[in-house]
Amino acid sequence: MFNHLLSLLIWLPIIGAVPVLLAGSGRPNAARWLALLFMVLTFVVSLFLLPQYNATAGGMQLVESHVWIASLGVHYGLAVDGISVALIVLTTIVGILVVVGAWEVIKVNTHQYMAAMLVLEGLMIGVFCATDALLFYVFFEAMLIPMFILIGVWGGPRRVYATLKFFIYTFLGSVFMLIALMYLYERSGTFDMHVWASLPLTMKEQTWLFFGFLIAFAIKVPMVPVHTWLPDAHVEAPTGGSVVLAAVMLKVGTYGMLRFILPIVPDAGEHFTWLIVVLSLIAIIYIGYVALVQEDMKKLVAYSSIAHMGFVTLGIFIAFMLIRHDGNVDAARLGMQGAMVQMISHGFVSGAMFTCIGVMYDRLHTRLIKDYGGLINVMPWFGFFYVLFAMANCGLPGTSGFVGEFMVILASFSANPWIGLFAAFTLIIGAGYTLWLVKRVLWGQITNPHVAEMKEINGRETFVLAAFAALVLFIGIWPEPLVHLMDSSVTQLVQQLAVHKI
Amino acid sequence: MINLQVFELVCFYAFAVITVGAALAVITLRNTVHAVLALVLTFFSTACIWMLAEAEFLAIALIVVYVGAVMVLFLFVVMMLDIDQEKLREGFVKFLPVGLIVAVVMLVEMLALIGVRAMHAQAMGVNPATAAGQSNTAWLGTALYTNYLLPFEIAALILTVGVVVAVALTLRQRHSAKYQMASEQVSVNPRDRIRIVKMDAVRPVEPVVAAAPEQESKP
Amino acid sequence: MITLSHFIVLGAILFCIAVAGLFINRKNVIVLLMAIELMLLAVNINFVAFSRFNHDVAGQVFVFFILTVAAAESAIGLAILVLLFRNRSTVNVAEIDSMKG
Amino acid sequence: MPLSTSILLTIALAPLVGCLLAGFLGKQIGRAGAHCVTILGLLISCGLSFYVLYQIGFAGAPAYNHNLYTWFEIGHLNASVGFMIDRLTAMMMVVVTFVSLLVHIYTIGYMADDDGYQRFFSYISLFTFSMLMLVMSNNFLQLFFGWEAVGLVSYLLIGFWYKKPTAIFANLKAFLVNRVGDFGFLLGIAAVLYFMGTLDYATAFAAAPTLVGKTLAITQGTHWDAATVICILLFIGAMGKSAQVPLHVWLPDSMEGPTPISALIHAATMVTAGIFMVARMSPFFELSTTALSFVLVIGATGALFTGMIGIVQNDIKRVIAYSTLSQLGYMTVALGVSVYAGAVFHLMTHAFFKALLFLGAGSVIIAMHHEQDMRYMGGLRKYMPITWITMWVGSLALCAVPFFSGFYSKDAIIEAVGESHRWGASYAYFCVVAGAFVTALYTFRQMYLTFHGKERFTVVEHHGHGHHDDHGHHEPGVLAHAPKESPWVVTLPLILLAIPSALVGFFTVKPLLFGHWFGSAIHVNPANDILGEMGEHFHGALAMALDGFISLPFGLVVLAFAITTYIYLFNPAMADKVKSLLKPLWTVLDRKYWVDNVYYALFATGSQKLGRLFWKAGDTAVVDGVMVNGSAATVRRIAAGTRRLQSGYLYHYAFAMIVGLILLLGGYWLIGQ
Amino acid sequence: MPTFNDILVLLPEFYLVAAACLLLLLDAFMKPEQRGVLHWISIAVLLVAIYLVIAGQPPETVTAFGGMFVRDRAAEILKVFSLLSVVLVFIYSRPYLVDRKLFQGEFYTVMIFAVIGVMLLVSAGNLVMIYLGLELLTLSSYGLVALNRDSPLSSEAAMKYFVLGALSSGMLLYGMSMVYGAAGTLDLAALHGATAHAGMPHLMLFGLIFMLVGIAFKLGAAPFHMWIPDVYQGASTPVTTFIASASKLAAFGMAYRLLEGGMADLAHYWQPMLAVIAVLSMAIGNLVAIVQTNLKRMLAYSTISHMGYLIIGLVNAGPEGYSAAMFYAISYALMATAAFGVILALARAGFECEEIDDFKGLNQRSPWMAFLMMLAMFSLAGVPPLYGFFAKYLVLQAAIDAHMLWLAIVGVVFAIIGLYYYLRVVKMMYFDKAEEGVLTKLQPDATLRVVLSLNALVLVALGIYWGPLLGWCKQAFVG
Repeated sequence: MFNHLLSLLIWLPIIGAVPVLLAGSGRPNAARWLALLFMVLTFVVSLFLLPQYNATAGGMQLVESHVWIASLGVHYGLAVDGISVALIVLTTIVGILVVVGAWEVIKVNTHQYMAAMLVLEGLMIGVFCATDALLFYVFFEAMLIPMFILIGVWGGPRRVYATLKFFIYTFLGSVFMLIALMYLYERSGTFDMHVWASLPLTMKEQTWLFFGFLIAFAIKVPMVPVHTWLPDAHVEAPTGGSVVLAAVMLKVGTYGMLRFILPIVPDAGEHFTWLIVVLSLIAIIYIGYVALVQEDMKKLVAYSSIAHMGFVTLGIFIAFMLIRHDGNVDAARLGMQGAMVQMISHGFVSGAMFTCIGVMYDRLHTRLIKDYGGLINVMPWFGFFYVLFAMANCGLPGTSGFVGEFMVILASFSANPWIGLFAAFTLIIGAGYTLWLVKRVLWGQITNPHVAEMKEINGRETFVLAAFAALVLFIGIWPEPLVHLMDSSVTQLVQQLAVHKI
Repeated sequence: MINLQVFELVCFYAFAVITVGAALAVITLRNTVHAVLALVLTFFSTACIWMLAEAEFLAIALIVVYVGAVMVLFLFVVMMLDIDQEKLREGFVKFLPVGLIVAVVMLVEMLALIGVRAMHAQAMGVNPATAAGQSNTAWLGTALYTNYLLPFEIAALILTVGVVVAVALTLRQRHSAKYQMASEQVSVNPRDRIRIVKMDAVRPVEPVVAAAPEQESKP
Repeated sequence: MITLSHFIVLGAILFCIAVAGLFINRKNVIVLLMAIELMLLAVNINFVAFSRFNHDVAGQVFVFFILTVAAAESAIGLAILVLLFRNRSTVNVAEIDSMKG
Repeated sequence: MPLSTSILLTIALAPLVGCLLAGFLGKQIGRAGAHCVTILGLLISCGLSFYVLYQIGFAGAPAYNHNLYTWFEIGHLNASVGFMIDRLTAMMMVVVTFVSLLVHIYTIGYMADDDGYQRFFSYISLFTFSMLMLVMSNNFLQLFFGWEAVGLVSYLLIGFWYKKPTAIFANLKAFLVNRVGDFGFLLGIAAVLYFMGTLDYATAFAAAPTLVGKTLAITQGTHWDAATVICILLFIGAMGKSAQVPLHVWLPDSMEGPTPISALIHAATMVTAGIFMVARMSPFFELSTTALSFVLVIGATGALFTGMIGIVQNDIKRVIAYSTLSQLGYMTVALGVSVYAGAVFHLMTHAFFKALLFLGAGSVIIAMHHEQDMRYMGGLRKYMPITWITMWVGSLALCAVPFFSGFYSKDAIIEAVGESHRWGASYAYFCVVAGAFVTALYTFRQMYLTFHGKERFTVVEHHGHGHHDDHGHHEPGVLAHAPKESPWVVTLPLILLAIPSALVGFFTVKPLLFGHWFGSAIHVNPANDILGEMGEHFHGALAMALDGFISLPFGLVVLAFAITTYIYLFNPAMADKVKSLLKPLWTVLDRKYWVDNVYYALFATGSQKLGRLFWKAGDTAVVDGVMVNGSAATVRRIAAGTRRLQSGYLYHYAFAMIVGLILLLGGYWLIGQ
Repeated sequence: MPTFNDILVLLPEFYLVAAACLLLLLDAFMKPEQRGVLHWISIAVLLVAIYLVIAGQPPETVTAFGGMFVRDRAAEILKVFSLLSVVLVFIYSRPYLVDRKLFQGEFYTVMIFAVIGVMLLVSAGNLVMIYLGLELLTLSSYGLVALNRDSPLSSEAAMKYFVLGALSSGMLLYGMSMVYGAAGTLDLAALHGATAHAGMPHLMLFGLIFMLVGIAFKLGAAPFHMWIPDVYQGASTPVTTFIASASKLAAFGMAYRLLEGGMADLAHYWQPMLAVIAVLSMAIGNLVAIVQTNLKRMLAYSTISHMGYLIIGLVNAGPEGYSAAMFYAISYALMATAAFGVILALARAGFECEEIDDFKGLNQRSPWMAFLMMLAMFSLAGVPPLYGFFAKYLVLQAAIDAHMLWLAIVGVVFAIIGLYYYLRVVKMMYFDKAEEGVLTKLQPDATLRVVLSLNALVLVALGIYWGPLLGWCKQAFVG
């Protein structure tokens, strides 16, 4: 089993989608339970990764490699490092929570919803495992299909616009990556990312490849100014879709940066670090301001996601500055590690935030902030979770939201005080938009009579929120296990950054 | 000899002029029947030109196949369809300049690219059939039934398809047409034709009482 | 002396006339069919000329096939024409535009 | 006997356990259960804190500094959670747990009728835990954790009455303003990490001297002194938490919270975290006189000008709040002249008397049925004698009347400032001395308005109207019942606080200020050691108090006493006359120097405007409008245009083919030439 | 002289001719009620033909009839897939034809004639054979398009197809005549090394350009694409399916024979021309498809764009490019049959189900069909892991291989634009509610459903495991 652990992880949910689909629209409960079963199974299998993966040794482990397309030298190559393991476990956890979260909420075509979720989960895990670039690309793109369906079928009123925008936007980016991949294949005769990492490339080539990769991943992350699909997609997506989108799919973008930009085009990466840093800072500050004035809760959280992902990109690229200019390995690792932790943490926090909004939406069928107010009067437990996640969202120490931001700010300051300064603005802006949201939604007198009729969260919702809360607090209070899991991989990445390839 | 060559040349030009003129007539004449006839003339004069090129079989075949069969078919269709002539002239003049320019540009390009001037030096040489000691027909026939047997069979297939398709498209059972079906008439059963119905001698009075008061109540 | 170019030029002219006939034409479809015949004629002239010039029988064989195929083609073309007339009561090219865009 | 980890853990975690029990099982354990578990937790915590203080401060136990667990470890950077217990910490722990314990007890009475009883106990226990984590930390990370955690609890408690629009506005404001401070604080930590490579106190302090001469490149040509940068950044954090000008605006608004937390958080403990932090960071601050001057000026400004606002306030709690601002200014001034011990000393005395004043005010508020406006009070001394007396004790301490604890700490500060030659010291001296006058003015005014003079309220007996209204909706100055003395759970803490307010200074001034009791916990450069100089003239607490009677500040206090006594006891109409006479000044003070208005316009409204501009102009118009939908629309337009080529006409189709052919031919022709 | 061996090489073709003639006779002597048998016989005939093609596959390239006929790996693959697609067309179209009273023997026989044309065309070793194969195919196609005799659209489409087709044949022939004039031979193998006559250096190239027009027309590449939308829309859906599948395979075969077999020496001349045609096709196809409302017409424009991609493969002018292009042609044939198959499965008498709006809410009514259509759409759009993606990937890779990075970039840019209209179909099926009154019921034909499902699922299967197919395609061209 352990020889094919990764394959199992990828295919278990995808194959699981078949019986779920077969359950048909007539037996939604069967579909739910089956979906939950497969999600839990996948989660259990993913837990095996933790003991199987040797975090101290680092490097790519649990390698699987089979020839896929012999005439092109394409392999079905899978392997994980610490970062992948963390992201995979994140994915499987979110998978369960999403299924539970959608239990009674999705009433139409439940089986299709669940099946799409399962397929999506398998594909996302695939992205995090693939060591063959073409395989990576296949998973990367295939993810779009179930998400497209999820948003389009179960989404809000403007779902069509949103989902088309999402799909085409993302596709737009990834095709340029495809060109880059093909070019690298022409150069190297293989799709093995490991070989590419040591492929010498001229600066001109690197520059082109860099932008090819950047546009793909920047859209996925998303970075300013190619971020506008995200608020729309989030607003219109069903709760589960939003959760998966924010919690996992955005990470695929930054994960791609780690896997492609950093090892393959490090010199171009260094050369354009300023660009990424500036864009990240714009994401943090500019998007923060935009988030401040949103009238739709989901849009607000979506914008805050962009800002938080800005920290991830900042952390990744600040490592370039630190290692190449200052030779400050520790700080580079700190920044990179911060980015990684932020990825995981944002997965939980944003997932939880969207779940909260989903809980409210299920009751009142509106996401406009002005329709709420005084929610705490009728839903105190919900209020507790909401405040907790809001605090995590604005990076309160003790919650996971703090850890990554803290590391990245510290590392950025080491690279350049001004970068640290601008990054730290999130402390103010982030708190501003999050707590203002909390103020308008949670606190105050009940003004909308429908709010007064809202029911306290039920056991199912409590379970989901409590699970998120536990994870958020665990990482916040004791991030060392997570950090340790990824540490050797991060160290390797940082070492790779130092290597000139020209 | 010179005279012969000159004569041939004169003949060529004469037929060429007729060909081109007739071809122009085909595409410009108002009357479709006239156009078809102009096409016949084109074919005819082309056949003559082919004679000059000593492709006798093909020249004859052109006249037999085209003038004899295809053009008759055309005429037949034209007559059958009875097309309104005058209405069809509209718009012709408007687009003529553009069309002319394009056609001329194309001609110029073609001629330039073919390299007509270079070809001018290329004499036609001796007739290959004559050189082989055969008539043109025998020469052609030999090739057709040896090396070109497969294409020949395929050509047959194409003709079959032509027939099948033409029939399938145009053959129509007219449901409105009335035929006498003798066999049916003969095998008819008397009971199908006449039915004897038994009826009451007196028709029963229908109850109209219910409707009556309403009518009366009207002023 | 008749040279190759005489034939080729004649062929080219006929070809252009045929082509012009195809798109200048605003009248009925029959003229289009005739223009096509003209075009094939131009091709045939080329083949005959080149056959003679190349001392090769293939050109004339080709013409033979073209004539054969053109006959079948005309039959089908006219059949379609008849069908069209039945369905649309017109063979005016300017009126056959129910599918566009 | 060295301290054991388990004791320290118990101190920190006991309140947390109480918090969790009261918070999550509130319904199950009921009201009594909630206050029992939390008070029990605090009792344990407080008792052990006293034990720790004894061990560390008097029994000679060595300072404790150990990590509990690794928070994360990246390369050489080890971030841990751990405790560092020295005398400074021990003193803070006692102050925190003691005041907190009393506030817990007091709350039983104050919140007796509130729906959120359990929640409140849970919050204040959580606060105690957070504050303990802050003061007990042995590293910057945990310090920041505690720092933010107390901010969170403060946020929750200010907005405790979440239905009150003002409360939820105030808590948001408090959190955001604090975040501005934290912004600097975090950058300060980042700078520490950058220069020191560690987040651990001991290591960082040990390496502090290496900072000398190091600079930070701000721009290409500008290099700032590393120590200055670190200190100013850290101090910005302190400015937020300790409500220093110009980040002071949140503290008066925080009075929207229930009074016990005003006492605990916004007077005694949390707001002094900044002072504690700077004292803790003294090894750094001692490296930069620039930073200290900055601290000095900020503190001095706060000490005087925020106090002045207190004079015109009518809300009993707001007066005390502005007084807190002013006193925090004093402490900061002390820090600015390197008298860290003085600052911490004042911190402690202030904790007692200010908590006392707040709790006393709370007691009054209970009696007045949650009426806080002093204009509708007066003559309360006969209804609530215990409150009256204890409040006077607190007031005299606040006004630094000799022998009261406030005198020792405050007078020492004023004297130290006078001695100092640091840049800005003369300005500070003016401020603190004038501040003494101002303090006395608003304190006596408050006492007179509340407890003396005529009763400015009427009692109308309502029957069958038993509901407890804590939102002040009722008609001002009309009470349902006559005011009466508060129950023992309220008065007991008052008494327990009045004792140290009166006496603690007398007994501790010698060791704390002049006895180097803090030892290595506070580092002062010999060149800056003003306390050392002052210590040479120190001849005991009694002598100091006696000297105090002839000092300038005390003279000003007496003057203020005379003025207020005249106005408020004998000639109440005078108050209005003075007000109209000094109308411009009064307006300036009443509008709090318009700082709030400017901030609101600049940051709240401004941010929204900016955000809307970014959103509408940037995202909606440019990115979405032009780039995304614009390109989609362009494609669509081109498509619609291209579609017309497919005209449906056979001759157009043929024409297109011919044109294609001609172009291919032409292209080849051109290339071929 | 031809020998028995020559006939053996052509066994599948001869067999089909005989079978077609038999069918013709059978049809003529059959009672209308019994015609249903014809359907199954035709399918059986084709399946046997597929078997013959595969079984009789010689180990290496063989020629017959003096080089007239070439039987090589490429031809085999194209034949197999053409025959297969016609089988699919037969299976899919039966209910459609029955519903519309179009179920007649001619449909089957003429289509078999057409596929014979395809087989001859892809095996042609001589310009004459190219011409005759092409004419056999196109003449049959004209007939098939017009076969829906009572439909004005059909006859209009047939007319347009006919005139433009004849024009393109004319051009092709004109080009052939020039090539013949220059090289003095019609044999493709001989043309390969032939040099133009002295003094007429341009003649060969001149002919080439005209022949390119013929190829481009057959493929349906811009600007010779004008017939495609009208014919796709006007023809009955089964015929459209045929034109989109087998006919495209034939067009690729013809292009390959002419370009590689005859004109490989001139590759550097025709490469840029084809590149331009490819770009134009992708642009026009993808752009205009966006604004379509008729699904068949939209798919027609999609064909145009797909042919652009196929041409990118041809532009490479090497084994890699040809194999990519063939891979692409096969993929397109399979995707098109699947997409049109769904249309056929949903159409009923009086309801063509060819407006995109007809697909609204399909997921509610027939989730499985919606799913299959979605697979086809995503595959057409080139989204992994479906077959269509890898086809696109290979042609783009071929462009990069030919140092035409710009062409690959243009290709992906238009792929993005193209994505929109495929997604729109998915959107209609999944996101929209069905309009009142449009009651699409699935055809009850079980064979159709099973085969259609297989057809669509193959797009996934080949997306996941496409190595062997690519291997065959590569073998066909490498050597």
